[in-house]
Amino acid sequence: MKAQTWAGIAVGAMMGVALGTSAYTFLYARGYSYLTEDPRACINCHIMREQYDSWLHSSHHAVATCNDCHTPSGWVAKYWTKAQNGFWHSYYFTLGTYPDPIRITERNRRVTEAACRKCHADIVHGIEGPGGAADPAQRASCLHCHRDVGHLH
Amino acid sequence: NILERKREAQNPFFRVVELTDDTTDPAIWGKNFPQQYDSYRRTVDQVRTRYGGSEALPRTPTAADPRSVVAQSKLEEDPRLKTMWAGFAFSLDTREDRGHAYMLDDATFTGRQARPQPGACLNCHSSAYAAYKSLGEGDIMKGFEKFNALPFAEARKLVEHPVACIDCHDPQTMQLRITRPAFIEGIRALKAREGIPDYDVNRMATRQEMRSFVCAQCHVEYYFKGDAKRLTFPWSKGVKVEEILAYYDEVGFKDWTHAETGASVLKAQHPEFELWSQGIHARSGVACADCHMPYQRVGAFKVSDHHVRSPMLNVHRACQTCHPWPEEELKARVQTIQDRTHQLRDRALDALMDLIADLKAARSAGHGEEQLREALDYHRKAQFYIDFVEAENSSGFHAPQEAARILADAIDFCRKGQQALRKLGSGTTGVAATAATAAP
Amino acid sequence: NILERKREAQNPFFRVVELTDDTTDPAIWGKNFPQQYDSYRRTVDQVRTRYGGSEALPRTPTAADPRSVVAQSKLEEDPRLKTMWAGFAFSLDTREDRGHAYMLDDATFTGRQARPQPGACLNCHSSAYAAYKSLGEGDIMKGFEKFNALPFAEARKLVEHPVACIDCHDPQTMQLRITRPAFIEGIRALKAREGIPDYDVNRMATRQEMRSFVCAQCHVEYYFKGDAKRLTFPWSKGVKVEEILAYYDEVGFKDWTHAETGASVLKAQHPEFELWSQGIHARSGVACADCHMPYQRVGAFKVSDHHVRSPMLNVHRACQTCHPWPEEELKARVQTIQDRTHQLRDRALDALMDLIADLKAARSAGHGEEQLREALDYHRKAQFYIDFVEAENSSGFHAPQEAARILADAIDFCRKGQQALRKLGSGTTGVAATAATAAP
Ligand code: HEC
Ligand code: HEC
Ligand code: HEC
Ligand code: HEC
Ligand code: HEC
Ligand code: HEC
Ligand code: HEC
Ligand code: HEC
Ligand code: HEC
Ligand code: HEC
Ligand code: HEC
Ligand code: HEC
Ligand code: HEC
Ligand code: HEC
Ligand SMILES: [Ca+2]
Ligand SMILES: [Ca+2]
Repeated sequence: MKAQTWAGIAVGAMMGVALGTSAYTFLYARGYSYLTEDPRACINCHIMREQYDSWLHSSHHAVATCNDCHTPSGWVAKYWTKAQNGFWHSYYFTLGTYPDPIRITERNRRVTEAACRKCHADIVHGIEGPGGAADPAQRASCLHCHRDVGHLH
Repeated sequence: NILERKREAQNPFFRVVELTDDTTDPAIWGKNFPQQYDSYRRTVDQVRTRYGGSEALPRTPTAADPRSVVAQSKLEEDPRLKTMWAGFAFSLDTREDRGHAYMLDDATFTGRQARPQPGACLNCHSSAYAAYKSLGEGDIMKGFEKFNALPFAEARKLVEHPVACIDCHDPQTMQLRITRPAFIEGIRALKAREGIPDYDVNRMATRQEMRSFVCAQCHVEYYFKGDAKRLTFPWSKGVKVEEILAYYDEVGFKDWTHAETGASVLKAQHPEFELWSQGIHARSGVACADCHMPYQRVGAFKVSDHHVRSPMLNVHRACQTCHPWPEEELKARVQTIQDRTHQLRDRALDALMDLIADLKAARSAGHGEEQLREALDYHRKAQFYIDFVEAENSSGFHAPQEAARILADAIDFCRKGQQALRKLGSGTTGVAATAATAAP
Repeated sequence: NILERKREAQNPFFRVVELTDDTTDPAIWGKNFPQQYDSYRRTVDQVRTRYGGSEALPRTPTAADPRSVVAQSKLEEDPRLKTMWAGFAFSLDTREDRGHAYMLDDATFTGRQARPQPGACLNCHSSAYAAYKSLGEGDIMKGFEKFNALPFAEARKLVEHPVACIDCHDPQTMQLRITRPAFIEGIRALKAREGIPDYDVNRMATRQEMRSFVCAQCHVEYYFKGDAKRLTFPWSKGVKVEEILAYYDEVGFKDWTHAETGASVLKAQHPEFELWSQGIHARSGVACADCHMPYQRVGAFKVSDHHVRSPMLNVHRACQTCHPWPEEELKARVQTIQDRTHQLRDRALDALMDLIADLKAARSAGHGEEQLREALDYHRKAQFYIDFVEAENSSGFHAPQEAARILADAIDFCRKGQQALRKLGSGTTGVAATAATAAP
């Protein structure tokens, strides 16, 4: 949410600065490793350490990496999400003003919900309800009951 | 096996039969949804938990009451309840609640039927949807009004099953739906008070809300309004105990006149929805179905466990997805809460017995209605508050602090009632003689 | 910025100065740990929350009391407290608590000093560790005994700072440690009761336990035992209110004789640790420091916020790590709990005022000690229970249902006390005249 609000102001006025700092981050902080599937890419930022550590102990450790849950399927959507997130990640990280504790944003929450369904479509078919996964008011939220499967917070 | 799973997964619902809005028999729905039907039928099980579930007590069937098994009697467990309900049918027979499978028989054969009970009971004790439809010739509301006005025996002939699939589900989409006019009206009044006009529950509720609302059609405090015996939920001022009491005070309602004190008293009944509303789980969006009908894996997919029962018999599914604590720990947490509630309930009932004894003594000392008015009003208040927790079936779990608050208020009402009597001077020494023996 | 982060991550502690077990001045520790020191110094801030924090009230300094700012008076906010504490120093001056920076001055200059207070106060109102060491020539226990026996003014000369780094940390390892003999003894007695003999807290506590125990050295109910004024935590029967009362009953302790009724009464003081112990957070392993000193990201690593204060001033760090709800929602949850507690506390105080009035009336009617004994004992009980919640500083949040339970019990004790007086017959009509006006 916050990111979106910021987007209006920041993207216009601060694009130059932000892009500059982001580019710096990208190279120096090895932001490029962000583009891979390796979870260690995420913990190039120590800020992702907590999630990484508890992901190692999670039920999904052996079956899903960060990007399995945090990027949508499909090449374009995936890299667009990565680009967007990568931008905000670098931006906040470099300026050091990101929210603490970090909370998943609404958009990324939807991405993650979709990821659950991608892998578990079969088993949840029966509980999806008549509107299927289309109408949010009629959708079961996986995270309502399974917040902890990827990692504790 | 794997082959079968894959097939199931592709087509989780085998639409074996066509379901319509007239298909009342759950066995027919069960052909399409065998897993839900199988678990639905298991509500015949009787297992006791520390404060909930139920015990299967064998009895010898009689012509008047053919039941061969009943649940334990609350009156025998605690005779103070008889005094609290003196003069009302509940003092004849009140038992622990048990599974949905028994609802029709328990309402039909309860000892309370010694005093004539209205057909309106069956709104909540049967699959009444078809009856509304036929009585109202398709118009549910009209059918509801006619149904309420019937004597019990008449209404009984119109219903066949305990709550069934059709009462909670749309037969085409299987979506949850509200079929009970009393809830449609009650929730509309409640939402109006919260500033939402013309609330239409079937159109406006979210899916997660519906997972509680379908239960709140029955698990709520109610009364029968007027001579038409219209089943009504007293929610227009809110669902907290003081708001409900204020409603009853305003409309001048009483359930009966207390046989020992002459107070105009009320009976609270199963306010699960109301108490839950005040708790942290409701606030966190946790629905009745999340705990009482948790998902269960059957074969290749998840289904809702239609064996509606105490979550204490199913902790692992009901609680552990959200609370990663061992089962024993979760049970202990519930017990800590329930033990506290139970002890306070005990204390409050003792206080009420004292107030009732004092009122009786004041009456026999010749004090009249006018002089007793204040104390009688405290009796009405105290009793309703105590019953609000006593009749609620989670022993405080649905909202622990609120349950304790209500009992604390009730104890204070007893105190003030006793204090009001003191002004009347001597002769009002009902409990004074026994006070010395009361344990702290 | 990133460069700096990387550097920080490699070497989080710059050891600028050498710290020893004799380094008492926190400013010196602050050279090594500037972040902790900076936040530590911010405990001078005074910000009010709905029920906590504190308000900075300016006052004109006098020679006797040089403070130019104090916290708001509880006695002015609620004069019933004066009646509750009639005859005891607390009825002279009791204020809302404020930050650690003020502890030394507030104990030294409180209006309660009008009656001589013992040096033992300073166990909890100063950095006393060095004083123990020097008085006991290295032996903490011996130093503690000597310290307790001193008059306030004498002990005051031996201490210089409010609670400081050395009171909570080992200067070599920075590990948490317990420096207060009263807690070492108290927790040993408590553990013994739980079946763990010879408990040595500094050796046997886990790190997570220590994150509460360091606070429980002071935020606990206490009394000064015997003539030696040994600071003692009454925990050998447990830390629930009834267990602590049972302890005091057994050792025959009273804090003072109530000026209006003559009852042997007790003052409960800040039982935060005890109430927290009965709550769901303690059960879930959530420590005082988790909420009152949450981690705070400073550059590359996290440091504990040493600005110890109300979590309501820091919700996002204090609560949101565990509860993914918006800040406003979390505040509303706390307020719901606190409002309920506050209303019950009000109700209980009213009940106590009634009992006290009745007792006074019975005394003036000429009833003697023996006849009043039962009612006086209820007065002692009720007052201790009410104070247990009143003096606890979270307004019930640390254990919501337990706080409500305690107040409910207290109301019942008032009721029973009043009832016991009724047996004595006429003349005991203290509140009868006003009862009619009491709001429900
Ligand atoms: C350049 C440093 C950096 C890297 C690399 C990084 N993160 Fe982050 N991440 C951050 C920062 C800073 C935040 C907090 C800012 C915010 O909330 O947008 C954050 C927030 C998040 C959030 C929550 C906020 C949101 O937008 O929903 C998620 C989810 C997340 N990261 C996932 C990942 C994953 C998955 C990877 C690896 C593919 C990763 N991060 C790699 C720095 C990084
Ligand atoms: C199995 C799915 C899954 C995997 C794998 C996973 N996550 Fe997450 N992640 C989630 C969910 C679900 C949430 C939202 C949690 C919530 O709502 O509290 C989340 C939230 C986050 C957040 C935001 C913090 C928060 O609690 O909201 C960050 C940062 C994050 N993940 C990073 C990572 C990183 C880094 C990895 C890999 C080491 C990872 N995640 C792997 C499912 C996953
Ligand atoms: C990349 C595929 C993938 C994604 C994405 C994924 N899962 Fe899973 N999940 C699996 C697999 C495979 C298993 C089986 C693991 C096993 O049997 O040990 C599993 C197991 C589970 C289980 C059972 C084990 C447990 O933790 O209780 C749950 C529940 C679950 N997933 C929920 C989720 C939710 C919720 C999400 C989204 C936040 C999600 N999964 C995302 C592949 C995935
Ligand atoms: C209302 C709570 C709730 C919601 C919402 C929910 N689940 Fe579950 N889920 C459960 C419970 C309870 C179980 C355990 C069932 C069992 O043990 O039989 C479970 C089990 C699972 C399993 C493991 C099944 C197995 O035993 O292998 C998966 C996978 C899963 N859920 C995925 C999801 C996904 C994906 C969603 C969102 C579409 C979702 N869940 C929504 C409560 C929920
Ligand atoms: C967070 C979990 C949770 C939610 C949500 C919840 N309940 Fe309960 N409920 C419980 C527990 C635990 C008990 C106590 C069971 C016992 O004592 O064995 C209980 C008891 C009951 C009982 C008595 C059961 C018995 O065995 O006698 C009924 C009836 C009930 N709840 C109905 C409801 C209704 C209706 C709602 C929604 C308005 C609801 N519950 C919401 C957990 C929950
Ligand atoms: C608004 C819904 C509703 C109405 C109307 C209603 N009941 Fe019930 N009844 C319930 C619920 C829910 C339970 C289970 C919870 C409980 O026992 O507290 C129950 C339980 C019972 C029980 C079993 C427990 C006991 O008390 O022995 C009997 C018998 C019973 N009802 C009889 C009746 C009769 C007779 C009437 C008509 C006067 C009636 N009910 C009206 C909802 C209702
Ligand atoms: C049509 C009315 C009706 C509806 C709808 C209804 N109940 Fe009930 N429920 C009852 C009655 C009546 C009883 C008591 C039956 C008896 O004792 O004979 C009962 C009993 C129970 C019990 C006690 C079981 C036991 O073993 O002690 C639980 C738990 C329960 N209901 C939960 C729910 C939940 C959860 C829902 C919604 C998913 C729900 N009910 C919907 C009327 C209803
Ligand atoms: C007391 C109310 C109630 C009754 C009676 C009832 N159900 Fe349900 N049913 C529910 C609830 C609540 C859900 C969960 C719906 C959701 O999550 O949206 C549900 C879900 C379902 C679903 C969707 C898949 C799943 O398992 O979650 C099916 C299919 C279903 N029920 C079939 C039946 C059948 C068949 C019957 C009769 C034998 C029946 N139901 C009786 C309340 C009820
Ligand atoms: C769908 C999620 C969910 C389910 C299912 C659930 N809870 Fe909770 N529970 C919560 C949330 C959310 C809270 C509030 C605290 C928080 O925000 O973490 C909570 C709080 C509690 C608390 C502390 C509040 C109090 O009243 O003391 C207890 C105890 C508890 N739950 C027990 C249970 C038990 C027992 C069950 C099963 C019968 C259960 N819960 C089922 C989500 C859930
Ligand atoms: C789960 C979080 C949590 C834990 C754990 C916790 N507290 Fe608190 N505490 C609170 C909240 C919330 C308040 C209410 C603050 C307010 O009213 O502004 C509070 C209030 C207080 C206050 C009064 C603060 C003021 O502003 O006046 C003190 C003192 C206190 N707690 C000490 C402790 C001690 C000692 C412990 C451990 C034994 C502890 N707390 C454990 C959350 C917590
Ligand atoms: C066991 C530890 C302990 C002892 C011994 C102790 N205090 Fe305190 N004191 C505290 C704590 C903790 C607070 C903050 C919580 C509160 O005010 O309830 C406090 C608060 C105070 C306050 C500020 C609030 C108020 O009541 O006005 C004063 C003044 C005070 N104490 C004076 C004294 C005096 C005088 C003594 C000696 C008789 C003493 N204290 C003994 C721990 C202690
Ligand atoms: C040496 C004794 C001592 C120790 C150790 C101690 N406190 Fe205190 N605390 C006090 C005293 C005394 C006060 C009241 C000061 C005053 O009002 O002048 C106080 C006040 C507070 C307040 C009230 C602040 C406000 O703004 O109202 C909080 C919160 C608090 N302490 C929490 C803690 C926590 C958490 C710990 C452990 C990390 C702790 N304390 C350790 C003695 C202590
Ligand atoms: C009232 C007790 C108390 C006092 C006084 C105190 N601390 Fe701490 N300190 C703590 C607690 C609790 C922790 C958390 C320890 C843990 O997690 O193991 C901590 C942690 C630390 C740490 C470890 C890193 C971190 O931030 O978690 C350092 C360094 C530290 N304190 C320095 C200081 C300094 C310097 C002072 C004096 C200016 C001081 N402390 C005063 C209680 C205290
Ligand atoms: C370290 C984790 C942690 C922190 C920090 C924390 N909580 Fe909790 N909280 C819990 C757990 C665990 C429960 C118990 C329910 C459960 O098991 O999910 C709980 C329960 C609750 C409940 C429901 C219980 C009740 O008493 O009604 C509330 C409200 C709550 N927390 C509020 C807060 C607030 C406000 C704060 C900050 C001042 C806070 N919590 C800090 C972990 C935490
Ligand atoms: Ca039952
Ligand atoms: Ca304060």
